[in-house]
Amino acid sequence: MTAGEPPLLAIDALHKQFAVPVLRGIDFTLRAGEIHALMGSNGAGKSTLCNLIAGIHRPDSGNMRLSGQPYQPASLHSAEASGVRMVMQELNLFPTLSIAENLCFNRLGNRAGVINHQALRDSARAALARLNLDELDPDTPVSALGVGKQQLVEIARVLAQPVRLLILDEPTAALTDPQIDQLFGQLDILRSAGIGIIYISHRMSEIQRVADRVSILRDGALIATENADEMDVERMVHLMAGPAMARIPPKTPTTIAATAASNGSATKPGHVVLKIEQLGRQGAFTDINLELRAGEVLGIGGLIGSGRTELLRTLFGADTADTGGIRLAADDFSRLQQLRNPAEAIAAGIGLVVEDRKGQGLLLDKSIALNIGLGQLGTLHNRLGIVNDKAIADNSAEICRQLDIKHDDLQQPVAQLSGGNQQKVLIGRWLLRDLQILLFDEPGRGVDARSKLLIQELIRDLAAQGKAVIVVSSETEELLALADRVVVLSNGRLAGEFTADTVSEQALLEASFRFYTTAGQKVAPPLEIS
Amino acid sequence: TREPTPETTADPAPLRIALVMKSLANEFFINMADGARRHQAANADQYELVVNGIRNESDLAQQVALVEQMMATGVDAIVIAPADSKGLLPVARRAAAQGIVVVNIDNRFDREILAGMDISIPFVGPDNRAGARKVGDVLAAELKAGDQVAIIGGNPGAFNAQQRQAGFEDAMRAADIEIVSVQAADWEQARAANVAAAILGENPELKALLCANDSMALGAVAAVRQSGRAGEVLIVGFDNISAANSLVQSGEMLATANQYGDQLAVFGIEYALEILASGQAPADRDTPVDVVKAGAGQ
Amino acid sequence: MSPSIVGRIRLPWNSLGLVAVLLVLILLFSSLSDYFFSAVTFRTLANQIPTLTVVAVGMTFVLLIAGIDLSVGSVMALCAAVMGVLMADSGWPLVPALLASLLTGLACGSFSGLVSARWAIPSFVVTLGMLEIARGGAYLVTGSETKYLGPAVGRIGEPIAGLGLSPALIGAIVVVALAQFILVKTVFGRYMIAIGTNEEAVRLSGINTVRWKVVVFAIAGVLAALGGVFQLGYLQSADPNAGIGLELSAIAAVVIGGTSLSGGRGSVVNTFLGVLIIAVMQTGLAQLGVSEPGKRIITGLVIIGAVLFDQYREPLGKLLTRRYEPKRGIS
Amino acid sequence: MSPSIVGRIRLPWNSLGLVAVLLVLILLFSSLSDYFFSAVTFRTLANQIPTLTVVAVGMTFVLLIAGIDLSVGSVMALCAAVMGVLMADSGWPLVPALLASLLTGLACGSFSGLVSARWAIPSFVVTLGMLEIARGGAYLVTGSETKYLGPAVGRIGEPIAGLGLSPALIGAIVVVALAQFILVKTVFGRYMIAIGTNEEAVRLSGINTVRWKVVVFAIAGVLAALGGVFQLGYLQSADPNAGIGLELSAIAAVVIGGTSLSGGRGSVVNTFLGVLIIAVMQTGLAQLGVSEPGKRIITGLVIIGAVLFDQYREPLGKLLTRRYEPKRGIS
Ligand SMILES: Nc1ncnc2c1ncn2[C@@H]1O[C@H](COP(=O)(O)OP(=O)(O)OP(=O)(O)O)[C@@H](O)[C@H]1O
Ligand SMILES: Nc1ncnc2c1ncn2[C@@H]1O[C@H](COP(=O)(O)OP(=O)(O)OP(=O)(O)O)[C@@H](O)[C@H]1O
Ligand SMILES: [Mg+2]
Ligand SMILES: [Mg+2]
Repeated sequence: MTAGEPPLLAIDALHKQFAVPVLRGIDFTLRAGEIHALMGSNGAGKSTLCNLIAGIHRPDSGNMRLSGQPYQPASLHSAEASGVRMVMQELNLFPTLSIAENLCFNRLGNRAGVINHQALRDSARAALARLNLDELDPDTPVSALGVGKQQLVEIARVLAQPVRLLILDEPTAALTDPQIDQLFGQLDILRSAGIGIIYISHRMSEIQRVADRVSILRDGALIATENADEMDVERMVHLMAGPAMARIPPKTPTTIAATAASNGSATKPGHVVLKIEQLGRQGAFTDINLELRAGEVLGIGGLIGSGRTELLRTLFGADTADTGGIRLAADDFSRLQQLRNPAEAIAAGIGLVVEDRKGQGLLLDKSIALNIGLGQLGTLHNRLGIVNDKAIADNSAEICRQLDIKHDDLQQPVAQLSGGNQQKVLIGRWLLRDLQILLFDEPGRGVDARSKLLIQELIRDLAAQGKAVIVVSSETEELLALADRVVVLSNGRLAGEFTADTVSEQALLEASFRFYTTAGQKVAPPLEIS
Repeated sequence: TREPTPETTADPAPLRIALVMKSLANEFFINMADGARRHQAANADQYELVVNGIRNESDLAQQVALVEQMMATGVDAIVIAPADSKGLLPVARRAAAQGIVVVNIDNRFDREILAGMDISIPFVGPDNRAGARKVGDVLAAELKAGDQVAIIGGNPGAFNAQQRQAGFEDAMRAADIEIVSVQAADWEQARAANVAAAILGENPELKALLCANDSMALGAVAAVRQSGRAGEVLIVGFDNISAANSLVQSGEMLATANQYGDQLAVFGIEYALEILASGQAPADRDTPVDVVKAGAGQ
Repeated sequence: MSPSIVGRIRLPWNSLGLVAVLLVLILLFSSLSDYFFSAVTFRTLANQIPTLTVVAVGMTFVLLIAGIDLSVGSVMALCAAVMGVLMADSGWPLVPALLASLLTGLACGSFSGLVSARWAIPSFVVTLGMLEIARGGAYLVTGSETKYLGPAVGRIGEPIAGLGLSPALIGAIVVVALAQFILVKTVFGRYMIAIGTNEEAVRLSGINTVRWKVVVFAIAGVLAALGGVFQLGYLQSADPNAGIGLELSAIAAVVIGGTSLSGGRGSVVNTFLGVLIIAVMQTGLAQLGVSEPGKRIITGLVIIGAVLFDQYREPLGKLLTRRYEPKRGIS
Repeated sequence: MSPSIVGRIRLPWNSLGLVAVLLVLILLFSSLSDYFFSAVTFRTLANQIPTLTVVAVGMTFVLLIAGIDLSVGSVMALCAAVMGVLMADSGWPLVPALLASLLTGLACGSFSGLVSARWAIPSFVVTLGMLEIARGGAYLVTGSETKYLGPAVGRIGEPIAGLGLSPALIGAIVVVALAQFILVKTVFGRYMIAIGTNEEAVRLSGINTVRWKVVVFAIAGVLAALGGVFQLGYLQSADPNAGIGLELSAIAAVVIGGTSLSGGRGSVVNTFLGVLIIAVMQTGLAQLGVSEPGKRIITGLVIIGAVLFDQYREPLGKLLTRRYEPKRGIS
């Protein structure tokens, strides 16, 4: 180490094996007061490494030192006791408990074990305020929040307590820019307070914004640690992908036009396939009017909780609309209807890739094959109803190849896959079905840069084949890269539509805030995005 | 509405009598209830009748609750077939203390405890033990000393189960016939069939099965038939439900006991009316228990 | 149904549906029977509910942590039997016998809890085993016959002069109040809910879930014992066959009260309302002298109807549950 | 547990523990009783298991989708009663009466399934209601009398000459084989497993979960009816009080067979092994003439022991469960 005093965290020769080796001889140091980005493709071992540091798993060999002292956390709890805290990749809140109770879960009551709800509420408000979430009522049960807000609560929970070493595992996966800025604001404060931060993200732009140093993991090996400013996107992608070069050259398209061109599908607006009229749902969105055309990708932007997920769910018949409805090309738009359930939606040629993969998408303890084949079972069987396992296995294998899903065996439970690979499994399920209209809710969630490009390409291809696609994304980059047309939801209402020439991050952002008026919901003006 | 009967000029309303039974879910008690209803219909001018039973013959608490509910509805008399000879006494006493006439039918309140209380509750009903003894004797007549038999009992702890078992044992002992096994089958047909089958398997020499009620006897019949020992192994039951009766007639069962359930409640009600009229508690009365054999009366 | 059941704020609102059902039943029976709506009837009810109430409270806690306890009926019988035998045969005085009985309940509950929590065996199985074991125990200690105790224990069940309420009833109400307080106001209560929704997360945050689960089953055991004591006072005798099927009535009461069988959502107060609904229904049907088949069918319909009604009183609630709690343990 | 349930590969391995338990019991009883290990005993068993087997198979399906059916006992009684009354009183011939009985079961099951699936009411509650309703129905149709049918139905239960097996037993075995086939090989089987694992995810992939859930309960109803028919053949009479507590024996068998109460994991073959374990134990204890308390206690211990043993035969399995199913429906 350069300085005399030891680094905050020093790891050497760390090994971890599950079914297969996952971490091979990791050497890693984290300095006090630095933000150290951890990058790597899906399944590289980032979460596992952090789980070891945070005491969730125990390493097979190798050792860790925390500011010089030997450090072998026996459990998450004991890690927290020594000031090491982590925001996990997956949500870990208690849905039926209130926000306040979740925030203060491990310091709920006094010595007698009695809870002072008022005190609880106050400290909760304080914690929420740091992330500018004042509009959240601490008494709301967490289950009433959208995924994004739950993610923020999760972060607030960790930030609310004293910490020396903070680990954030893809904290921004479900966040939109304003919250991200807010978060980074907090991180800066912590950094200057001498806290060491390990930051996992697949978003290059963020890395360049916040990270002091970057470490790259590939297949469980730490292959490089460099200063962030010495490392540009191409290099990062290259290092992550490794010698076995990415099938598609790494690229970060920045404008709709660029994508359209790069995918050869010059956006020729096809015929209208779906008309949304005055669609509204209590407490989520109101008076949505849209037309969707074959061969186009319609992006939906907006802040967390702006109603995007609910809009998609309603289109898909998963939730019921209170007003308005949709018209389909099938009956020449003659009938204004509301789909009553997903089965109807699929019959009408509409599919939805859900946002909450863990809760509403995957069968976690079931095989990859079953998860990918689930939607197809209805068709892949003989007259006796006997499943054609061969076909299902083949399809799954093909999907795993297309989306390069890192796995050992198709019979492996999906729960054993890394977060990003789980997301790909979910997407794969829908690629197998030939539906005219596909709705994606945060498709790139937790997916690494290269896979993200893969997915974006796949979506473009779908459009090119004449399908109509709607993509909800909190990642402006992704919207710009994917969409022919972007609409923005603000507080549940349409707040503008943009096309190639009118769109800009700034414009999208302004639109996102349009219908938030009350002081509580107004978010501080965003910083410039490098 | 009805003309008040002279002895109740005090209150103009007609007499109300509650019949509280162990169960309304099996034939024996259904007959009892029907008998009572017929009697009431015939004497509609004298009294009104409320019939209740509990869902599960062994649920004392619920029967106590029933009695209290009847007290709540201000009945003049309660005719009760207690699910337990002890557990129902306290509430019966409370009822009596309230001036409600209580008559005990079917299975007898525990004598000592009753004696210890400051009340008298007349009993009308069969002596289960004596009845079982009679059935046992009929069986014994078909067997010779030293033969092996087994007893299939009701719910352990249920009073009449114990009484009937005791009666069977008396009879067998008297004829020094060996009881090789005593097992409970909770009054249930299927369970009795399984237990009987096992006993048969274990005792190739078995000559007879004594069952504490007819449902279990039916089960035993099935088990014996399945074991291919029909005829070799005699079966007796208790209660004379119609299904058992037909088996007795067809010879698949040797005998069962008829307690004249349909009369039982009626006797009780008549007792109650009598007491209401005279204020005198008549002496206890054992109702007949007759053995039903092939050819013999239903 | 909606998650908010846990926050005390909306409790009253959540109870509304049940109160409505209860009132409807009362009005119905009052109109059908001249005797139903009377002080006597309600005293009768007051005598009946204590046992079911305390047992159902214990069951509420168990269901909250996504467990189940099928053994309450047998455990109740065993504990009453122990107390009965100690007083009748061994001549112990009331209080020590009572304590011994509660300890028996504690032992049974702790055993079930320990086996199921420590070795991750579904509590359904463990308590099913305990159901048999405790029943056998009850037969053993009583020698399979009812123990008569007489007035010695009578005062537990008899109304206190002046107050008009029996110690049993007072005890039951205290238990309800206390349990609701624990559930809403204490850390233990929040832990139960957390364990019921995401046990793993609780474990990760350094809380000894095994211990808390054992505690919950232990409480259920003690409350079953208490129920036995109350029934002992009521019957003045201990019946080894008591409490057969009690587990179903208790669960029915809890579920009618809107507690989720998959854990994490519930309210003791609503459980109490569930108990009242069941008791009122039974009393009413008995007073009308409805035939046995009639009783069964009506009971069944009311159970389903009550829950259905409660569910749809607040359709939004349903959507919430639909949307955010897809995986119901027992759906 | 592991994906293995989906792929049939590991099934035999999964059954090993149960086979072991079964053998131990058989050896034990054989050593304790000279008569246990005999043709007679096994004929006895062969007569007893058909009913429990088919009912338990239905229960397996219901538990697989994370539901529960408490009404099987009453439904069985009702269906047997219907058949009995039609034959004894209305003089119907066997086959039509049998069909009528199966239809009754179908109706009961479909009703439970529809109410619980369509209105998202816990099946525990709905079937608890059905338990009461069907029992009431059984009393109604029989007038609470045991209907004696005699040889008319006998052949259902009597061994076919030469074959030595009764139609009932053959029927039961066919049901087991068929059900296992459906579970492992067919789309319906996959849907059950998927629904039991994460119903919302299945719904959101466009599968009509309501329909499939209704089908499952309907099947359980029909199988309960079939169980009633078998029992009718065995006892040659229809008892309206039959099948009380059958739901617990059935669930015990299923759970001993390793099916998860929180859905998504299970095997029909193992359920059958569970049935055998229970039947052997009951017969053995009865043959030894063990006292009632003894029977209860031993039964309880065996239930717990069997599951405990099965759990730890494969500790890895457990770790996986621990790790990936922190949220057990009923833990
Ligand atoms: N419990 C487990 N059992 C078996 N394999 C596991 C387990 N947990 C993780 N793995 C494997 O370890 C590898 C690394 O997983 P990890 O979650 O650390 O990846 P990651 O870098 O976080 O990826 P992502 O960016 O998608 O989150 C993956 O191949 C995954 O399949
Ligand atoms: N079932 C529900 N009950 C109450 N509020 C809800 C419900 N579902 C969503 N909301 C709220 O409605 C708004 C829309 O939620 P939704 O999840 O659709 O927003 P979003 O734009 O998709 O953002 P994200 O999904 O990233 O949280 C949010 O404020 C969310 O908290
Ligand atoms: Mg990860
Ligand atoms: Mg969303």
